[in-house]
This record gives sequence, structure tokens and C-alpha cells, in this order.
Amino acid sequence: MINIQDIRDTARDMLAKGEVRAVIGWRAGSRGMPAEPAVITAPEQADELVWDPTCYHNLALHLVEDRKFLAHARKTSGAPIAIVAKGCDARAVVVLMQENYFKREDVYIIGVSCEGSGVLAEWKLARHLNGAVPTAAAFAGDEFTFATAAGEKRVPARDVMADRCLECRSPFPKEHNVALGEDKTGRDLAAPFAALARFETRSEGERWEFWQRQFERCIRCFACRSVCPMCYCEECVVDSINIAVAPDTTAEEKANRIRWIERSATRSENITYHMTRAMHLAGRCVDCGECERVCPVNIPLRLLNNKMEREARERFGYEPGASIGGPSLVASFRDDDPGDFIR
Amino acid sequence: MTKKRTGVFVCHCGTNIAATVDVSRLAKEMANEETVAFSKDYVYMCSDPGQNSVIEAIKENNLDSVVVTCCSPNLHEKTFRDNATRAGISGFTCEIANIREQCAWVHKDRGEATAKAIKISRSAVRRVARNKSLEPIAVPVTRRVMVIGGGIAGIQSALDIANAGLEVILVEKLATIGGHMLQLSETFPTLDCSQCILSPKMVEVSRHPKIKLMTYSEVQEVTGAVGNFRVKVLQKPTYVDPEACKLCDECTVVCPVVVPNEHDLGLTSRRAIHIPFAQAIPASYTLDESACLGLNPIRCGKCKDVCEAGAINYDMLPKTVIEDVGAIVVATGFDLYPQEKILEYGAGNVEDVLDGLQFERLCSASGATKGHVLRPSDRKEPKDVVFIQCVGSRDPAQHCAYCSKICCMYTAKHARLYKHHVPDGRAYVFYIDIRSGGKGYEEFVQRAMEEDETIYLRGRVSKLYRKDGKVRVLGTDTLTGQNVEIDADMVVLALAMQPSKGTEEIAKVLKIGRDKDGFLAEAHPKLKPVESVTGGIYLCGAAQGPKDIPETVAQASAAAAKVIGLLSSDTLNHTPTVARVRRSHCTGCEMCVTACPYKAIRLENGKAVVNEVLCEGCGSCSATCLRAAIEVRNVTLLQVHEMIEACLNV
Amino acid sequence: MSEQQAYEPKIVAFLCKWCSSAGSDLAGVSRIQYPANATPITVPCSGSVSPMYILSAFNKGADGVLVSGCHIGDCHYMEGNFLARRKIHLVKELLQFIGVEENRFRMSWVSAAEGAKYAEVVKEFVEDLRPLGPQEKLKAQRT
Amino acid sequence: MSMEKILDKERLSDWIAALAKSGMEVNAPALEDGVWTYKPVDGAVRMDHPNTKQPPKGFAFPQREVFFSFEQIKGEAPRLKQVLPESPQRVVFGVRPCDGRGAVRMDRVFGNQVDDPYYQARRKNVAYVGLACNTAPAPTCFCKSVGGSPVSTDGLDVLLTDLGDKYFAQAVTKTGEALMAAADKLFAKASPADKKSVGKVHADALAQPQRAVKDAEAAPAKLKAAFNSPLWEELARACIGCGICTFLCPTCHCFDINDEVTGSTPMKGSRVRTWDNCQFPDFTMHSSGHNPRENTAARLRQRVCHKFQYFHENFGMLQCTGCGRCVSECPVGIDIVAVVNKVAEHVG
Repeated sequence: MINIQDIRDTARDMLAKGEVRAVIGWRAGSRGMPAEPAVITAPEQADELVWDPTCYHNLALHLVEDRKFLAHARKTSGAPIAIVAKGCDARAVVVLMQENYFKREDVYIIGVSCEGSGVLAEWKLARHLNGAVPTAAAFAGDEFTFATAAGEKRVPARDVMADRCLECRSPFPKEHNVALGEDKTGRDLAAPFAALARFETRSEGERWEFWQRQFERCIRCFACRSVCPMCYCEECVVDSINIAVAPDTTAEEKANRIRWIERSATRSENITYHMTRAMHLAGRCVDCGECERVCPVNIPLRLLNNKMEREARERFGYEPGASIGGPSLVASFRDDDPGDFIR
Repeated sequence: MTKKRTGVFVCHCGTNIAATVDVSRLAKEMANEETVAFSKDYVYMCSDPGQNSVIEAIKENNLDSVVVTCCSPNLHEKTFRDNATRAGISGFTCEIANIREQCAWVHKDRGEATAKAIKISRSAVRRVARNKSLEPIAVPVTRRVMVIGGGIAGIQSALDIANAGLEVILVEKLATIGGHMLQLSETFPTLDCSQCILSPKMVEVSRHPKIKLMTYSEVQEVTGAVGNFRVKVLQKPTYVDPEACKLCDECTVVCPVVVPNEHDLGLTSRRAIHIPFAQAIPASYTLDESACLGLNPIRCGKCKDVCEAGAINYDMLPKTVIEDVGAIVVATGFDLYPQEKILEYGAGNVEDVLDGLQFERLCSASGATKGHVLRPSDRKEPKDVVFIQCVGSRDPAQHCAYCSKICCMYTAKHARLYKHHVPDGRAYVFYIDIRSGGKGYEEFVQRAMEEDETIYLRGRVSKLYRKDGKVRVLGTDTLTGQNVEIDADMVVLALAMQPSKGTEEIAKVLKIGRDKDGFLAEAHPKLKPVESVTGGIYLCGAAQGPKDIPETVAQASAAAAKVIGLLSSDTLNHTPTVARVRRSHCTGCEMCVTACPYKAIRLENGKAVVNEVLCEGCGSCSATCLRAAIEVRNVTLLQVHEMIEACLNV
Repeated sequence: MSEQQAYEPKIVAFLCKWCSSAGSDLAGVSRIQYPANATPITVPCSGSVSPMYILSAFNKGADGVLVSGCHIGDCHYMEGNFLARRKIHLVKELLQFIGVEENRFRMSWVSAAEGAKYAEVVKEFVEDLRPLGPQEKLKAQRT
Repeated sequence: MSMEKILDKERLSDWIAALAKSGMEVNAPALEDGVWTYKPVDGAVRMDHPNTKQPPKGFAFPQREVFFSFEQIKGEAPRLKQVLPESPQRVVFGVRPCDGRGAVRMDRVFGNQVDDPYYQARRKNVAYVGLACNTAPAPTCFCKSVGGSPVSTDGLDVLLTDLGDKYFAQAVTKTGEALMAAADKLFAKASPADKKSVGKVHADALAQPQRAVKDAEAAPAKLKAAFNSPLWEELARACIGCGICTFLCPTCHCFDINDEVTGSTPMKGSRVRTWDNCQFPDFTMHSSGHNPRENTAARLRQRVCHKFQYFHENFGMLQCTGCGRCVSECPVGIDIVAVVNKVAEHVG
């Protein structure tokens, strides 16, 4: 059980000593819950930090934003930046380091273990509380507690946990500078890839019927892309105008941007977008599940990414976010990669 | 981008294309393309008038790019790119649309074929509209050559190249050059002494001012590309200083360790410190570390004590030498197919059953028996000798599928040599066919049969085993249909040739391919017989396939000629269609660096940088990059995107 | 004329320059007849085929997409087809996962000496595509 | 005095059937994969939705629409063919008052100074049958503080109020009256008792506590004053620049225009309008590479100021209707209510 004071003390201490220039963590949201990402820069802000089941966000994203901010402001980072990281957040940081997005020494990882549970899935909770509006959430071992107008409610974490957490294989941030909480790796709340396995029992026709419906609903708000720490490209290949205009960008390049897909949020374009994204996340997605959480129209994006993740794992023995050193999935190969599908 | 002015030239190829593709319609359709300023069809574009019309059209209509819709680019791409250059525009703004091999020749329906030809041509037009005018990249070359393998092939190649004035580094794995040829006693079809014709060449190598000889050495690593390879060579210590060594042979006298002599294929023995044979080049002794009682700590040290010249140095260390060369010739030769694998003939455990090379050593004046043919078991003169051909060859089921080519000839030679040594002996040859193509070869075999009364039996030997001091050979004579049973004093197996040990490794190090039998693969079976698939690396000798000495020498000289041609100028032209980085998009994730098969990409302050000389333009990087930050010139993502559209009439 | 007869599968075939394109040349030289449905796009290497090409081809209305390269070990660039094998495997899995018919997408190794095989690959592909009818799932409707 | 009637709940489907029969396309909220969406009605209609994920905005302003198709043969002048939407007569059931007020604002944008023929062609064929909010508001609702109400009739043609086993139906416009008239016999006269209980329901609804933008009327001035405030940086710190807030907004109306090419020889295709999004970096990207709103702070400010200042300056009303979608759906919990209040506070 993590004591929030430990997180606050660590943050305060490091900021006070000037060992880090900022700490990325969570603070209470303006509506009480859910928590919201926060970047604090002064010791006295440390007490704003919270750690509860609504700390959904993969904070690695804000590490990325920090780097982009520095890059655009042409600043050098100076002191490292600290990040409060769950297991998935830490895995994301590892992938980013594997891709040289920043150096290990530039990031101070305050690991927080998800121990017996993980984060909340609000839609599950809503079903559970039928009507009652929660204003705050807290960890309580294998349970969550919620403050509501009708007093405190205790709910078994399992019942309202996000699927991604139930299936999580490494709730403990292996890569860290300090780690808080117990390492409950292998707690096996649910079999990994369970949802995927269930889905794959469907026939081709059923699969298409399902995905067609999902992709037709997509409004291309790009929240999935915006919330993903791996989508840090200066410019996304599916965007139809240049963003990364630089001195060496030629007029021709600006004029002749490839339109892989059109702006229209139609089925074909939406599919091409989501397929492209799944491909580009293969071997990089750490299954933090943020894309699925934020999707306003409930497209089960984790299924796509899980599919790629499991292929990488089972066919190529590749585990995203496992090591900073290793080669990337699609940039490498093994002599005995499966080729039975090839004529 | 100012509007392109592309010219389209549709070739009829006589009726080859015109019969199935409506060429005039094709030309019209192409004229409708946004970027096309000129379009025509002609009966033979590759003919002189055809080519001239292309040049004229480019000049008259000031075209800036050309599409020729004709046969495969492998045939006339160069032709028409040269024409473009002659007309004053970059050859790289000329593309070929292959509507013959990929269309006219494989379809019958005129309508379908024409429709497809239009798509193919249109996508070429779209592509060329975005082609950049590029100039070949001139790369300074290192005018030095490495020859790997010191057999007759390597020696010949090295001498030819050195005599053309180029520096050569000749690398040999063993302590001396010479290879298998030096083990032979006489050579067919002239029966002249192998040593006598080879050793002068060996001496020439050792004396040649342009040749640097590195024996007892192995190639470990090769980087770089044609014109500029960097080779790491490991020189194993011989523990003897060749300069100081007086060849007094005192050391071998005191050396207590006796091991089989590989030069005589175990028919004789040598000491741990030894000289492979009298004419070894370099003429020096070698202390065989694996056999020596011990150097560290020194267990014996006798040889050092007796060496007055003080040539022996136990502290000699392996040396890694870096050599920069512009080209490499691989002549790593062959080994005999191991007798152990021939179970039907006793797997090498039956006494007095020898392989071809062992028999050579028996016949050789410098060999185990000083040139008297005596069988190993009791040193008696064998009276009945059975020679078996195609042992391991032409046997896809169990051994090698291929014919080892030289066995027919050397078996005939063996039979004759034997008869010359033992006139009253009987020589039997079991054969499947006699393959004696080559100058004077057939006559040679005939003489073996007639003059030397060799008994040729058409058939296979089913098995052989030891019986009362003899080797019983059971076979059939398929011509008479009778079973044959011979109690032989000695049996000689004409074992198949296979790539020498280590061929696989060297192929990996050099990044060159091997064929299904493990021999080094030539770039084209007919037109590029001495080129490997990797530019600047050439092949010769038995490493490329079974062959006899004359062929080997011819191939060695051919490889030499190729190298001399390659290095005849100070610079090489490297294709400019190489990868280009869009720095604004590159995040330095290093995926392209990992993916590049040529180590041509590196990171420089956080961004990928392409070494254009190393880059071969394979595009692995662009397909791996998530950010479209790297692409191959003139095959950019945008170009392929538009080709896709063209193929789908979008 | 009924729909089925009217329908001719449109295939985009990405062929590597050194093996498969040369292989299709050999098919031509040997005058081996095969259906005209596949339009070849010659690329340097199967390893240069970006997943975007495949998705884009489907988006623009291809009924089938073929990627063909050198046999493992024969890649002119040594490793390109190893990279392709891994990447293309993922694309294939993904397409099937969302319910695109398995037979819409195909990969093959065709060497420069396998003209007959190239013809066979195309023939089979076309036959397998016919019963599927036009590809509408990923095709853009632009009106 | 507008038409006020009573409709038994089980008669609702008959009414819808009648409208469908008269050739109308009837839409109502439906739950698909956990998402409330307006769908053409087939079978039973549920009206127990909190609010739909997307407002009904798309009926008059679809995310993608074609302006005209073009074709150009090489060397000739391009040929254009305008494509005006032939949208069917549509009626949309279950529209919440906040979204009704959204429609009012959209009408101002596309039909005030300039008539947008594409918008108008669709709009004139859409009728909204609203449903008053008489249950506890969502934690993110704040319509009252921005001049709306859970029982507002603005922008609606009919307002239904749930009275347990029946609806109190109030025609707001002529179109509304026609809709009800189309199935006149299904409706009963509203008794004084009914009117009384409606009054009560509405009063209770209005009495429900909501979060509030404090002194929204003063917001425009305060925001204007706070334009250069460093506070925006802080408020936008967590913003990830996705498009949820504006794509789900009932009053966001920014669009982009693109040519979708379908053939190159001859060049042909169509010019289409698609929603655009001020939260995307490329929204204000200049071809030079310069981006006047280069960070999330500037973009958040734009959205908030547009809702609470610019629109007010242009049309004399706040653009925000307090539906709360941008608050409940924001991945990082950016809360326009909190933002406006903090800025106001900051300016003092």
C-alpha cells in the first residue's frame, strides 16, 4: 500500500535540492475525480500530488510534451525531470529511451506499483454505483473506496478495474530510480490477452461486422493519437498537410504531401488510419490502454494493439518496453521468423 | 514544381509487343497524361533510328524526362538512359515501362493486354514526373586487392593482378601456399609433374614486389563496399621468425611430439614444429601450437634450445592486421567429400582403402613412399588395385547431387600412374559414365584403357570389406550383367569435391551467396561467371564449383581481368539513387540504422545521416521508418503512392 | 452479362527488382500465359515495401495485393526480405483480424529463375479472388 | 399560446410511425456499443438517455459534405457541378434543451450575414423534438449558468416533458405544431392538472443544483482582459491537443475544405467540406511553417474565448450551452467551467 506522503516527500525533496527541474505526477481534478496530470516545479506544490485509482493517464506522454517544448524553445534540458510512473508508464518510458527520445539520465523515474489493483474504469463504476456520483476514489488493498453523497462505498477492485489492468503482466515499474509499493508482478488477476482470445473465436464475417461498426463510428478526433506517448512524431503520416516545416522542407514537399488518407471521417479513411497506427505501434505499444479509455465513441482500440503485441510476443519473442538496449521489432529479424504464410 | 515535360516512347518491338498491345492507342492515352508533352510509337525503339528519334525528340521538345515503354529494364534501361544523357538530360530522368515481358508476352487478349500496358506505362509516367536529375556519385577507389586462398587459383589471380601493377595481399589459411595442387603427383592429360609447374609460380609470388603474402592467416571481418573494403585479417603465430630461420631442421629432430602429416594426408607423420614440405612458401618452420606439449607454461622448450639462429620465439602473439582494398578475389578451393560419410565403403575404417589425394601422395616422388606405390597396411606392392568413381557424386539420395567433374580424368590418370609404377599389376575402374570433355582428355582415357590395359567396369560397387589380408570388392558389370568380385590389394575412391571447410563462414563474412550445394554463387550463371552478387567481390577456382586445373587457372585470370578493369580508374561510379533523410521528420529513433543491411546510416547529433557510398538504395530504411523521414531517391513514398494510383486508375 | 462475369479482380503486385520482377520477366521470355489482372510495381526490394503501400492500395480499390521478393537467403541486399517477412506478417495478421478476407493479400518468394512460379502465383491469386467479388471493405467511397 | 398536448408513452411509437409514414426520416437516441447516438428509428424508441455522445449538430452540418464535383480534361477548362444536398424531411427525437440552444447558435453562424446553402438545405428539413431534463443533472452539466435551462425550448420545434406514464408535448414552432398535427388523434388535450404538474416538474428541474460559470455575463470582458495572461500556459499544461472537446461540441462549426481526387486522367474528383478543429496544431498552420497558435495554451484560449467572448461580440450571446460534453469527455480533465472561473478570478 503506497502512502501518498512518500510520493510527495520524494518530489518535494528532489525539487528542493534542485536535483530535478520538475515532477510530472497527478493532482486532484477540478471536479474532485478523476485526477489530472500535473507538472509541478516548486517544492511547495508537492502536496498537490495524489495517487488514487483515477490516475489513469500515462504520464510518459507529458515527458514527451516536455521534450517537444524544450526542442521548440531550443532549450537544453539541464537538470533531469522526474516522473511518477505506473508499470505501464515506465514501460512506455523504456520504449521511448530505446528510441533515443531521451537519455536515461535525463529522466528520474519515481515508480509506483499498482500492487493488487490498477486504475478504474469509470463506465464499470457507473454500472456499480447506479446513479450515485463519486467525488473521490482511493486504494484500499484489493478494494477501491469512493466518496459519494450517500457516504463512502467500498467496491472490490476487480469489479471496476480497467481491463488493461486486469490483464496487466507487469504492474510494477521495473525501470525506476526509486520504487514505491510492493512488487506484485505475476499477480495474474486475469489471463493476458483474454479479451483478444475471446474476440478471435469470432468468424471472419463477424469480425468484419464488428470492426465496420466501430470504424464507422470514429470521428477522427485523434484523441487516441494525441494521448499516446508513442505517437510523438513531429508530423503524422496520415495528416494531409505538413506540420514539420523546417528550413530544409522544400516547396515541393509542402505542395506534394502524400495524402495516404483524406480528411473525411469515412469508414475507409478511418480504417486506414487505425490500421496504420496499429502497424506503427507494433512492438512499441505497452498496452497502457489510454487510447481505448479516451475514445469518445468507445472503439476498443486495445484489441488492435493487443493483436500486434501478441504476434510480436508469440511469433518473434518480442516484448515491448522490456529493454532500453534492444533493437526495435520491425527494424530487426530472426533467421527463423515464421514464413509459412508465404507462397 | 514547374510542370514536367515528359516524353513517352512506345516500342512495337516488331510484333512482339504490337501483336498483343494496341501501341498507337497506348501512345495516345499517354499523350493525355498531365505531364506528358510528347508521345509516339515506333517499330524498334532500340534500333539506331529509334534511339536517334528519342534523342531528337528530347532536344526538339525540350523534354526533361523520358518513359520508354518496351522490354524489361534489364535489357535496354542503360541504352535509353545513355540516350537521355546524350540528349543533355540526366539519365536518371528516364524510366522503362516493361510492357513486353510483363505484359505482351504473357497475355493473349488484346483488350486486356492494352489496358494493362496503359496502367504500367502510366505508373512509369507518374513516377518519372517526380524523378530527380541525378548524377552518379564518384567514389575514390583503393587500388589494392585482396586474394583469399593460396591455391593455384589464388596464386594465378594474384600474379595476374600484381603484374598489372596493382598491389595484392594474398591471404592463406595454412602455413604455406600451394593448396591441393601441390599434393598432386602428376597432372592429366599431359602427366607433367604438378610440383614442377606450380613451385615456380609460388616462388614468383614470394618474390613479387607487388604481392604481400600473409600465410597462417584468416579473414575475420569485411566492411565497406566495392572500391573501398576494409578487411580485418588475423595472423596466427608460427612462433618461428622466417627471416631468422636457417632451415637447418635441428628443431624437428629434437621435437618429441609426432602427429600425422596433413600434407601427406596422414600417410606420414611430422613433428609439432615442422615445415609442411621442402618447397613451402614462405620457406620457414611452424610450431603447431595444438600439437606442442605446451607453450604457456613452456613444457619442453627443446626446439628453442637447439635453434642457433634464435628464430624460435614462444612469446609470439596472434596479430590482427587491417587492410584497405578496392576489390576481393575469393579462391578458397575445395575439400574431398569425407570418406567417413561413405558407409557402404567402410566409412574410412577399411585398411588400404584410400582417397584420391592419398593415392597422389603415394605416387608422388616427394610423398610417403618416395614415389613407390606401396599399400599402407604392409608396405607391399599392390597387384590388384580397384578404382571407384563417383563416390559421393551424382547421388542426390545420400550424398551430392552434382557431378564432381574431374574424377573421371584423375581416376584414369591414377590407373595409368599405377601401371607405370607396377607394370605387372591389374587396375580396375568402376564407373557410371566416362566424362572426358576437354582438350586431349578423351584420348587420355583411351590410352588408359588401351596402352595401360586398365580394366573399365561399367557399374557400381555395392560394398567392400576386408577379407584375408585383402579388400573384397563386390560390384556389378552392367554391360555383361554379371556380378564382379575382386580381392583387391588396394582400393582408391574418387570422392566428390565439396567446398573447402570454412566456405560458409567466409561467405557470411563477405556477405556473398552460396548455391544449393554450398559452393560460392556467381552473379549470373552465364554472363557473370566470376562475379559474386556483391559488387567488388570476385570468385574463382573450385570454391565456385568443381573444376580442373586448366579451368581454374582460366577462371583465376578472368577474375583478375575483372579486378584490373574495376580498378583501372581512380574513381568508381556509385548509383545516386540512395537514401535521403528528411531531417525535419527524423527523431533519431535509430530504426533505420538497425534495419540497414550495409551499416550505411549513423546518427549525427540526433538525426540519421546516410553514407551515400555505402548505401545501395534497397529501401529497407524507408519501409521501417514510421515517420517517412527517410526515402530512396527516385523511388520515394510519394512516387510509389502515385504509381499505386496509376495502377488502379485513380 | 452477369455481375460475376463482369468482375475482374484488380491486383497490385509489388515485385522486388532482383528476383520477382526478373522472375516475371522470365515468365514472359518463356511465353507462359497468365491472367492480366495483376499490375506490377517494381520496387528495389521486398524490404522496401511499406505497410502504407498495402493499405493504400486497398484504400484506392485494389481487390488484391501481392508482395513478392527473393527467397530467404537470396536477397540481393542480403537482409531485405528478412525484414519484409516480419513486417508483412504483421500486416497480414492485422488485415485478417479486422475481417478482411485472407485471400485478399498474398506474399510470395519468386526467384529470377521461377518464371513459371510467378505465373502460377498470379493465376492462383486471381482464382482465389474471383469468388470474393469486388473489395469494398477498405475501398474509399469518394462521393 | 402555443399548442400543448398530452401523449401517452405507449403512443410515442405510433406518433413516430405516423411521421415515418408521411415520408419523414425519424431519428432517436439509440445505444450502440455503450454510446448514445442518434439513429434512424427502427422498432422501439428509448428516451431514457442522459444525453447523446454527439449533439444533433450533424443533421444540418455533417462532418463531411460535398460542395461540387470537378473534372478537367488536359488542356481544357475544368467543369464543375455543384452538389446541393437533397436531404429528406427529418425529425430528431430526444434532443436535450442544451442541444436545442446549440442549434440556435449554429443557425446564426450559417444563416446570419451569409446564407450557407449547404447548411440551409439540410437545416430547413430538420425538426427537433426536444426532451426536458427532469432528472438530476450530470456532474458536468452547467446550462443554467450560461443562460440556458433544463427545460428551455430554444431551437426546438416540440418540447416533451416526461410526466411518468405520459409526455407533456408543447409545440414551440409551426413545424412543431405540424408534427403533432400529423398524428392529431394520438394526442389528448392537456388538462389543467397536467399543466400544473408540468409546471412542478420544470420548477424542480430548475431547482436542481448545477456547477456554474460564475457571472457568465461578465466573462467576455474578463477573458478579453486576460488574453495575454500566463495563466493559459498553466491551464493548458495537461492538454494533449486532441479534438474531442470541439468535435463533440453542439456549437463548434469550424471546417476545412479539401479536394478529394478520384481520377487523374482526366483529373476528376470532388470538393468536400469536413469539420476542422481549432485544437489541432495544423488548424492555423501557415504554409511558411509559422503557426500563430503554436501551443496548446493558445489553442485552449482560442476555444474558450470563442465560446465566451468572440461569439458574444459577434452575435450578442454566449456560444457555450453548458452541455458539459467537453468536460466529461476530456482525456485529461480540462474543465471549461473551471477555466473560465479561474481566469475571471485571476483578472479579478
